[in-house]
Amino acid sequence: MNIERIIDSGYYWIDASARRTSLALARKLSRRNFLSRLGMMLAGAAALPLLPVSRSFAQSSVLEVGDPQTCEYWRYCAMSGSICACCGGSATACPPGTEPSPISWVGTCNNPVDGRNYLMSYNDCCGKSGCGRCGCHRTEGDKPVYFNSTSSSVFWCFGVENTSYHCTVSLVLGSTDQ
Amino acid sequence: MNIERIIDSGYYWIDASARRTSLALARKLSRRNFLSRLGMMLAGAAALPLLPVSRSFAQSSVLEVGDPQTCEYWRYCAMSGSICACCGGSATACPPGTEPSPISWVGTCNNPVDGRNYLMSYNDCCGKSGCGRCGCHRTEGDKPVYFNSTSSSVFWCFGVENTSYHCTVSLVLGSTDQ
Amino acid sequence: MRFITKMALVLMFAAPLVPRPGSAPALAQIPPEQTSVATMPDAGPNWFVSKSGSGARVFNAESGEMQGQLSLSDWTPAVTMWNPRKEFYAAESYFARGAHGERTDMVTVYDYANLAPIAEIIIPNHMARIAIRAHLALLNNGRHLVVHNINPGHSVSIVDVQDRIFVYEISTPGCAVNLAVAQNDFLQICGDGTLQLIQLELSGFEENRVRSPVFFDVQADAVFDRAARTASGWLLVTHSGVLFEVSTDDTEINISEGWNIPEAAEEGEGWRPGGRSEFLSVHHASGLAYIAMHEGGIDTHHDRGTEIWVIDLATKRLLHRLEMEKPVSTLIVTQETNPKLIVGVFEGNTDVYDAFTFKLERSIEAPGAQMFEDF
Amino acid sequence: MRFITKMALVLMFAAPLVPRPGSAPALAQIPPEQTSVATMPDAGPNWFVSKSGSGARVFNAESGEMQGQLSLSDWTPAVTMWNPRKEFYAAESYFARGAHGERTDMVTVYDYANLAPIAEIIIPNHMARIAIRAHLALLNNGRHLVVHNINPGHSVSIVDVQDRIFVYEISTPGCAVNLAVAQNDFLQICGDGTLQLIQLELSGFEENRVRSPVFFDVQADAVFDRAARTASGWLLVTHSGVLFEVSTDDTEINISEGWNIPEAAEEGEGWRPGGRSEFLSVHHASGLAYIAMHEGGIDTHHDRGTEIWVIDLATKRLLHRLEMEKPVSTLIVTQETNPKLIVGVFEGNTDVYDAFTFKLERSIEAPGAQMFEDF
Repeated sequence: MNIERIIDSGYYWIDASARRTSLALARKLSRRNFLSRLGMMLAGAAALPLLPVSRSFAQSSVLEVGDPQTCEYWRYCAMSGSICACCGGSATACPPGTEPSPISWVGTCNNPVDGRNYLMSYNDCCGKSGCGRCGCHRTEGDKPVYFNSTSSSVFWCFGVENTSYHCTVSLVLGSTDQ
Repeated sequence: MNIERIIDSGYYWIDASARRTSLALARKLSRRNFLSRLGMMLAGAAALPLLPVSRSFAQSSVLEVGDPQTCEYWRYCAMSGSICACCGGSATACPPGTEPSPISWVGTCNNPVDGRNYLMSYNDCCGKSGCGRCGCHRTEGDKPVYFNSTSSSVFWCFGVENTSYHCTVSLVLGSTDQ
Repeated sequence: MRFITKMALVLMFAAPLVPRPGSAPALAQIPPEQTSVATMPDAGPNWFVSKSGSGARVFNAESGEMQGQLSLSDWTPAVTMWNPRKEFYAAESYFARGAHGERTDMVTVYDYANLAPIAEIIIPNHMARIAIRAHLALLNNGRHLVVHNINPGHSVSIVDVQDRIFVYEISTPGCAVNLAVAQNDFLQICGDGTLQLIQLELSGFEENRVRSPVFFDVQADAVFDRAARTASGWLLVTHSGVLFEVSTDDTEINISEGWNIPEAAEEGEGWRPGGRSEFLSVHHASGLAYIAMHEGGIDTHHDRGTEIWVIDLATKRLLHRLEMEKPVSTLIVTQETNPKLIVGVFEGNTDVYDAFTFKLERSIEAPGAQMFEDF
Repeated sequence: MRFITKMALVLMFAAPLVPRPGSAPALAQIPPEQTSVATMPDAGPNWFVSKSGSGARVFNAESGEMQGQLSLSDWTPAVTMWNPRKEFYAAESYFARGAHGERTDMVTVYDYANLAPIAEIIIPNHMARIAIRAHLALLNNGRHLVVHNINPGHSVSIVDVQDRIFVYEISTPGCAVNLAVAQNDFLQICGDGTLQLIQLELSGFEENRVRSPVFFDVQADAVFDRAARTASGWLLVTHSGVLFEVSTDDTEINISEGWNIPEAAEEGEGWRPGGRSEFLSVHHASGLAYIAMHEGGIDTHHDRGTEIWVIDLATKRLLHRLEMEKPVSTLIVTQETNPKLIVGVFEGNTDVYDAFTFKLERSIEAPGAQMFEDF
């Protein structure tokens, strides 16, 4: 993981736009201890409580229907790229040998099963040449590149060993409804 | 030009197959003095008189009809690749910034204007990414790769600074009729 | 010396070339043709560059002929040129092993005669590797090249293409889309609904930074990250089709009143501008804007145009609707007195129209055409 | 430390995420999902590799699912594997700058679990960068990999993939198409109409070289540079459709009598085998050969098949003619008890047939499929 390198380089700016990305930035990628490193960086800054994700849950996962290998799948309302579920991964798992970018763009998708809106994180899986299958480009809530936290046009391979784009997964971060 | 490097490397074998290529190998590429270098190498070997091209001519060029930007053009009967005439060159000229391979495959094409057969040399122009226009694959007299002097499947970028394939020109070496 | 002996032997024993049994081996009568290498002729009217995924082809729109090609990285956002120096500049990004290995970002300088790389200027590996024209801006003095970075914050690398040197990287938080103005300045579009003017000193370092008032709302109706140069500045357009003309006067940013593309926007479904590449272009002298339009509602901003609308910026009138057989991938209008409208057809050829009569003049094979650049 | 301060500030001021006006910002009830990374499961029956221009995708033909991908150079002739070591090997060629800069040829070793490069073995920059399966031959001991060179004479680079070392380069004048036989030997097809057997010692150096008698005439009817492995050796076919089965017995080269593809060859126009990639494959256990066939005359050897003919090598009978909707780009039959016929459709998908019932089972999206490799 090269997040340290990025930060060390002094060229890593958190700005008005990236602010919105902080949520995704801070999401824990357990295998690389991203959160713990970020936590150290943020020590004393009371940042973690700002993560808009409750730590107490009744329901442990989202009920859903549909085929994660098709662009019409509900999670993909702001997807752009090759669907990792068609590339040896799944809706949430990167294919073998690729590395998920800890930083992502986000969208809000409506789940037809429960009718609720969910905050989605779209993480690029990086480090291999493009998968090239199941190309999917949906633009609900998509914004131009200058507003990149919700811009799917950006190659979101940051903070990874190898910045080649392979495919994209979509993660539910939480429900945005009451 | 890297022909010296190829030779110096000790990995350049003239074999039963390449023998037939010697003609093309020896053809003069004036801008790089290929012939003079080859001539020096062959000094005393009485090689030049073996070049099967007469030095006295009545006719100075071939009369021809047709569009050199189409695959049907008579010169392209054993062509394989992008036609250089579609890439900023001509039937005989490489496009700007590319380098013609001094070594080529050959074919024999019939010129509809005079009904004669001509020995053709197909030289790859090298050093840039593929031109990608006017793809043309004709296989008159084409042989498998183990017989590579007449095999169009080979990338004939040898003895050039940069071995990327860009496009192919076709040169009349002489008439094969009496 | 063993090699020479071997080769000489081979040549001595070489049978005359008999590619086909029955054809006589005698070769005579005409001199063997020689290969030559073309060099670029001086550019004529209506030349343009067609950038694809891994190269850029130079075409003459008058004849339809391809003139030559630049090899580019797979990740080049755009290519531009500076005619007085007869050079092309491209931001490139390479991996040592295709899709892995060490990454090297650079600005490559290509000469005109051979369209060949003559210099590499290494830049930080932060380049935004997306084909957006405004990710690359050669400032109007022809000296400073602005390369856009996303890492994932926004910044720009300033390169002095005359001295062939990387100057430095400037943070531009929340702002992207680099639009050259004045001599050594550029505008950016910012996520908070403003424009930002960055003025460089002669050395390329930042001298001044100015922010405009808020003039759009990125959530309600964002300004596209595609823009068109005009005679006096730049033309911007929002997702719903509101046009803004912007320019600068020293440190002042001028933003016109927004006005709707005539006959386009209605509530909900209607005609909207859009596409996934450069979909708008302006002929400076006549003030005509060419915009790819499609029918659709909100969030259809990446739908490819099914028509090209021709709008007179002076009178704000819709002059013509050019219907397309297949969707528009990208377009440009050349700046000649008799301009051509160059249209990249999605999964098709590149079509050349007379930009004033809208007559289709020719169709050019330009595989993978992604973006055009006027000569 | 300024960075941290800045970031903390940003986070403190961060407004809750409101991607769409009106949607409430509260996020609760479920834990945020985590990204994970898959690893390759153990290979099941009827898995295969589909090589394209710049990568190789692993598919399960039973389910149609893609399992993973290897990134390869644009110029990789083929990829192969050695199951006991759970490794893939590919001959690759890279330029430092895409299409220019320093060239580096190598054999890359990929692990099974991640399909990721774990070793590079540099070889001379003489690799024949054409997608011909027989340009790469892993010998049957699983140790020596033969990489074909054309420079422009023929040679092979021998690589010890176990010790990860380039052994040396052997000149093989006039001979190419490397076909593994015995434990550490390979056959080649030669332009003078013979086969050549090259036997290596355990170190990888050449121990013996044997030439067969002339059995075909390259001018009159050349043997294709595409071949199919059989239970006991290799199946060769000429442009006109004469089949030869070849094998070795220590230093002896056995070449069967040639026999015509049944019902195929006539004088002039008739059915002929052919294609521009691997167009023939043999199911070893059943002895069935699958050959792409087209109608055409002399010199149509690169025409793509419009039918696939199924021939019983034991009885020399044509068992079935499988008609194609679109031309065959490449094909392979898997070696399972219930084998699949995998057909790359020209400019289309990859179709999976039951190789015995010829029933089309599924169509898989495998862009640019150029060549298949059985697991």
